[in-house]
Amino acid sequence: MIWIVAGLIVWALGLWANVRLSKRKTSAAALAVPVIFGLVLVFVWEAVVRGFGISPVLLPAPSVIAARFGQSSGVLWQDFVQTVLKGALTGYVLGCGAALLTAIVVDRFDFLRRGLLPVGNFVAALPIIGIAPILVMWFGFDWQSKAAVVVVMVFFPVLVNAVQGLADTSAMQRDLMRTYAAGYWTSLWKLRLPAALPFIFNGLKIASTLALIGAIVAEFFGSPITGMGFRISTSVGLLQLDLVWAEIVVAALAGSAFYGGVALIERAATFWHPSQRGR
Amino acid sequence: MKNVIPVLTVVLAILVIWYGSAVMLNKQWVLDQAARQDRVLTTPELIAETWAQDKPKLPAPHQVALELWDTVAMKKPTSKRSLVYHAWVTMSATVLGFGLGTLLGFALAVGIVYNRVMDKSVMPWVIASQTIPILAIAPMIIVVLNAIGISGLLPKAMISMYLSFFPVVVGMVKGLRSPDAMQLDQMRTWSATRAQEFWRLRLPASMPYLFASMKIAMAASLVGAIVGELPTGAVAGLGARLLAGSYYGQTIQIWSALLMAAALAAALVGLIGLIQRITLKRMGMA
Amino acid sequence: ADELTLQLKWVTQAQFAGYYVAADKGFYDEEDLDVTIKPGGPDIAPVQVLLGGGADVMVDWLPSALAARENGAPIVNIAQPFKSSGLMLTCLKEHGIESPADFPGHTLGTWFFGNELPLYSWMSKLGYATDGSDGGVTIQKINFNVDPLLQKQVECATTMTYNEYWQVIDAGLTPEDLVVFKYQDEGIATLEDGLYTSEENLADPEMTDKLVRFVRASMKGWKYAEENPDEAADIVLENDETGAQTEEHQKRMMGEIAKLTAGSNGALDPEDFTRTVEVLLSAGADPVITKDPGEAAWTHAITDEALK
Amino acid sequence: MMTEQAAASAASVPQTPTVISAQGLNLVYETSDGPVQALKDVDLKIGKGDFVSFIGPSGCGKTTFLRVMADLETPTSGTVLVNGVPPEVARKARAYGYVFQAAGLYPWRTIGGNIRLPLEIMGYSKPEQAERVQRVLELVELAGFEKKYPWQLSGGMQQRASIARALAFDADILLMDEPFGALDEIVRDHLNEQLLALWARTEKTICFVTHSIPEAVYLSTKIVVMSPRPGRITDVIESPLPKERPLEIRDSPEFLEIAHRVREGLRAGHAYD
Amino acid sequence: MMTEQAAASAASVPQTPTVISAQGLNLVYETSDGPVQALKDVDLKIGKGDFVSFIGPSGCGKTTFLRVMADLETPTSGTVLVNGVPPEVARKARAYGYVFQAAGLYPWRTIGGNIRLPLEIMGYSKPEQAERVQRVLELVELAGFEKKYPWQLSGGMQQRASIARALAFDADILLMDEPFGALDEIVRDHLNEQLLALWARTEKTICFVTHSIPEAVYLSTKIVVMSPRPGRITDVIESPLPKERPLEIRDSPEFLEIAHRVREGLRAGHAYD
Ligand SMILES: Nc1ncnc2c1ncn2[C@@H]1O[C@H](COP(=O)(O)OP(=O)(O)OP(=O)(O)O)[C@@H](O)[C@H]1O
Ligand SMILES: Nc1ncnc2c1ncn2[C@@H]1O[C@H](COP(=O)(O)OP(=O)(O)OP(=O)(O)O)[C@@H](O)[C@H]1O
Ligand SMILES: Cc1ncc(C[n+]2csc(CCO)c2C)c(N)n1
Ligand SMILES: [Mg+2]
Ligand SMILES: [Mg+2]
Repeated sequence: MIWIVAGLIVWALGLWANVRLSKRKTSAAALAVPVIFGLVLVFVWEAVVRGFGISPVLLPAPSVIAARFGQSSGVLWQDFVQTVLKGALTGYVLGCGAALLTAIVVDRFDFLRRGLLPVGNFVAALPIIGIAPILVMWFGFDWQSKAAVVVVMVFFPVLVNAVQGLADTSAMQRDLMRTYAAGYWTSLWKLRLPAALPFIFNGLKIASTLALIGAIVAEFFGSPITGMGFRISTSVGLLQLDLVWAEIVVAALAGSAFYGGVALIERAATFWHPSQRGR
Repeated sequence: MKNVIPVLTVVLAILVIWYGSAVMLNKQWVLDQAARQDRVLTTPELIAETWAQDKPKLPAPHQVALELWDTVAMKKPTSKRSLVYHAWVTMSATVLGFGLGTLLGFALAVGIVYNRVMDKSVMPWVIASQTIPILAIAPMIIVVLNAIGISGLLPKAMISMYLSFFPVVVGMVKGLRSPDAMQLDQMRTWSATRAQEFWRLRLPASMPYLFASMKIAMAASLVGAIVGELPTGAVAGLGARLLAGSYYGQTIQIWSALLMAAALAAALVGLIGLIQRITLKRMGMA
Repeated sequence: ADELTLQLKWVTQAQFAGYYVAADKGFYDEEDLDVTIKPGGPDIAPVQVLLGGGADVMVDWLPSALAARENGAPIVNIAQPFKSSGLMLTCLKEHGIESPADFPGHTLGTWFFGNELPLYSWMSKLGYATDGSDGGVTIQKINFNVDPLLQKQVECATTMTYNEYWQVIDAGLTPEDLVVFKYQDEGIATLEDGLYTSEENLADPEMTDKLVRFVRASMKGWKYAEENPDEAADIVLENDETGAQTEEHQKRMMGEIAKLTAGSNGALDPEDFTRTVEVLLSAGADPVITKDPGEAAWTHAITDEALK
Repeated sequence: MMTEQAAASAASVPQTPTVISAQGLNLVYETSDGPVQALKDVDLKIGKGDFVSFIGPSGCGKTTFLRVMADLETPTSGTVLVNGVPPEVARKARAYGYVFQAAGLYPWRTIGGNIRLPLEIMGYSKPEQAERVQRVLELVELAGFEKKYPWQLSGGMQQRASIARALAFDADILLMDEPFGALDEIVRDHLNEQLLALWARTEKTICFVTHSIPEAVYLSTKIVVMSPRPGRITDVIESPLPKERPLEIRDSPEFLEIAHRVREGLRAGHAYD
Repeated sequence: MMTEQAAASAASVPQTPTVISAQGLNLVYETSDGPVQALKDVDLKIGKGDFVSFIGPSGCGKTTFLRVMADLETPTSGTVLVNGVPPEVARKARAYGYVFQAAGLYPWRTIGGNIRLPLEIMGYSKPEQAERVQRVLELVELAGFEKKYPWQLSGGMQQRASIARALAFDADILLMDEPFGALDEIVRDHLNEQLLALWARTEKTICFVTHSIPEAVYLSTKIVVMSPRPGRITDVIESPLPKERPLEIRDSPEFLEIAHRVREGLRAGHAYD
């Protein structure tokens, strides 16, 4: 009971603090707001778990997860290297690269646009759950198959956005290029790619979270006996939910950092777009 | 219509590669089997056998096609052994989840664009939510929802929603912020309310972003529905077929379920594309 | 009728024939029970469902049940229809493995999720390292199918006598191509499919009464299934929602299952329990259970009542 | 000479109630390579029913000043009052009709739809909307183009549509940023006349940015001459011309004299010649 | 009267080699509510080194005509030849410098970067690029704004940047669509002079759309008057003014006479007054 009341109070306090803080425009406030929001969330979680006496095999309390985090940091780091650095990042780079190249090829050759795009959409729509076991079968248990799954997963969002972006130039901007008799590649490089960047980054951001999920989920379908997905899937069977959640926390941190990194690059690269110029 | 020839060309290319890969990947097993039975295979025999295995590493296209024909056309659509039935089960969860996800994503995007507190505090957590491997928490979600008496379509749809709201949030935030300064200034001079600014400027301006996002959301939603089918005991749906296929090493069954899922996704995404074209045309933007 | 929900550990198959038969033959009705059977799957931890309130009783294996207990899940074994273990390690003969002495330098595939524990304790008993170092074996996690064995990604793989083994055979290999090591024979057998419920349920007289009737009817179902394996397999097929199971496979499975349930009247044999705990406690470097759970983990209260 | 005149005209108290007053206005844009002072120490009073033209070299801050009046830009220092209240309040009371320098039509709305937009926002009834759209379309000679989309129109037609949009509703204060820049002389003369007629009829206060000296002189009761970097007001000329102004007035000596004074003021703002 | 004159001037054979010739040109835009005839039976010959102004009411097809010359629009019927070849070939040979009616700067490039764009495309060397950018920036009085982004500039400044962009490289044919619309009289006069000087120096052929009659007369060797719906050429006036044109020439009687003739031609194209 005390815990529930405490949870409610902290909730109200956090909300009030955030409303006040978000009116300020300092960068400290900008950082504090989500942090406070998160802390409140964590506290309320703790309060709910304790207050309602929820079984630790259903949902462990944050304090328990934190303790496990400290205990198993070696395992967590090893899993992080296996899954994020080897699997997700490699796949992300390859997948996004392939998607961008495909977008350009598709954009260049109308024949391929007509042929490849519908088929490409179809292929990319194959659900990972189905693809992962097959790719594991083909590429083996180690990170190569995870990277392959990530490639397949990020391909479609980046392709869709890139193709849409490459078409998103105004008539006048294109006419200008025509009067310069700019060749295809010049106008791609000088006009269409810059104009497509806001869309492409849209895809890259979505892909950054997909990459992580993809790498983890793929490990459910086969992995060496290390990796975040391996740990999550097997620890559930042993009801070590605290370890599962510790891995999830690592995933969330890594994913947010990844996304944030892409967003920072986006800011730098598309500073001119109205959506980035403040509102 | 003019797309037919290019599509056929590409499909043909894929088929050729597919048959080739089937030979490469299945060769080992055929050779092993031959060795166990002390047979010597000629090349044509070898190729023929790689295309006719029971549990191949990669089934040949015609094997999958046959299985599809068998389970789609030859069974009553209501039968448990009909892929149409399973596709229907998955589609209902997909569409429901997509609808819910789009609504949620839309609402969040509006909140983020219009409310400073939300802008600052929600977005990082929305992102974090997407880095949680859904397959890990899907069972927990299902268990919890089951415990409070929600079962059937909705738990699956919730997982679809969880995956599909994200692309919509990201795309819509960008789209709703895409009107240029002058257009926003005009609204200010007319002292338009926020609602008016939203409906008459931000929303129409965000349409291209919305549709691009919805296509991705639909694909994500299908993945969610399939993921959601696994921990519900995998009783019905394409996910259940995939799973069952994988327990028994039925690669042909896996592939036909996979192709069915892709066809479903392609149809749903295509539908959105159609709506997009109609909408943009009516808006004078196409 | 009183409602009761049973959570299975795996998908609908002859492994659970007793319960489906009891339902189909009206044994539950006779006890005035309305039983819902929920199939499981690789992503379902039945313990979670049980404690989450989604089921009243579940089928689980003792190793994972004990692991759950040690992690704070108050679950108790109330009946043990399976007497023997169906787990075994199946190797391809062509890799030159004929006895456990040949393991070093090879890759052994096993299911995890708790199923790896007996294998680890076997290896530690044999004195083999499991990290892939010289003179040791490499342990590889595999999924719940036999593809990795067929495709030579592993040289030995965990199989069940009643299921995966036959999939290997169906794939075109003959028993002569294979070497099998049954856990039962290697002294590392752990108790498999038992019935479990929560301590909370056991404290509730109304619930215990229901459980007694449930166990009684279920055992009746099991004995019927043992005697009529073909009919039992048909009943299972009828209850398979995925439409993926085949008659031949289920009939064969039922035959093998009958061998495992034989010799159990439903009551847990404390000796089997102790043996399982011993195996688990010796499971190498990183055991999931660190202490003997003792008698709190099982009870004869239900079976004593049911089998009267 | 100029400054004396400026001082003199600033001193003469306007007879009509003040609608817009700016005092000690400064506006600095912060850009990545340093601040840009767009307005410096600007003082101005505009009376009710005034027709004020702003003229000055490109980049001198005319648009910026209009934006400040309309509460689209917040001054770095100084005060602006519109109808005695801050611009924000006036804006919320829908006091402004603003014609932007670029047409800025919404590409997803037809010409009719674009003109109807502010009317919808301000809650005019459907029939009233339709009637007003028709009226202003005729005013700017775009009748018949109602159903076309912006990109189907020539540049001048788009500009006229944007004027129509600002005229369609009854704002007390019209802020027009080079509205007739893209129009030919004949249409321009025609619209000048129409605008004067509208102004005479409705007693609106109009702030009008133009680069055409004759246009400024022909239309205005008050001409504000600005100079660039930093943007200052260098001269405010009260026009002695009568309210009734046939086109021929442009050949009168008073007209030419004022035009001359404006030209001199403008020239002084330029570095060369 | 007009038509006779038009016929007369059309008959007079130009002494210089023809650079642009249009014959029986028609262009119809298909829109959702019916076709719009933007150009009808247009015949025109432009000689090398001509400075041709196009003047006509808004929507009469001036922009369309320029677009046809530049191969941005394909005529429905009729032929256009540029330097004796179809516009497409001429475009690929980079014969054109085009100043669009709206500035159309790329938002992701600075002003300097925007001007440098065509130079990069056409493969000028780095130092040459820098030098040319500097030169044209000074020409349009934007020196010092090189590092700013388009949205940080006033409307007139953007327009000037877009002019600079078209002048930065050596196109034989300059197509300018109301380049000076958003500029004040002083800058405009200045740029007029600069443009004339450039033209005299380089022998470029210039097609120039304007709404200012004095500007058209001051600049041109040939003035093309157009009338709307459907867009036709109603008059082609060969200017008798000398190539050397001080600003004072605008008060000469020849000048005023031509201006009068243009104004009459324009007026005839309008329905009212
Ligand atoms: N893309 C288009 N689709 C349909 N109609 C068009 C299109 N572009 C122009 N038009 C129509 O063609 C006619 C001529 O347009 P154009 O742009 O050539 O006029 P203009 O002489 O340049 O006018 P302005 O001086 O206003 O720029 C107009 O009636 C216009 O509505
Ligand atoms: N958003 C901005 N950021 C930075 N500087 C700006 C911005 N807007 C305008 N400026 C600068 O402020 C000055 C005044 O600009 P303003 O648009 O008011 O000029 P103007 O008098 O309207 O010119 P024009 O006649 O060319 O439209 C210019 O030097 C311009 O570069
Ligand atoms: C959650 C969970 N999933 C699978 C198994 C292993 N297992 C038990 S029965 C069975 C089916 C055999 O055909 C399998 C694979 C387990 N122990 N726990
Ligand atoms: Mg301006
Ligand atoms: Mg035009």
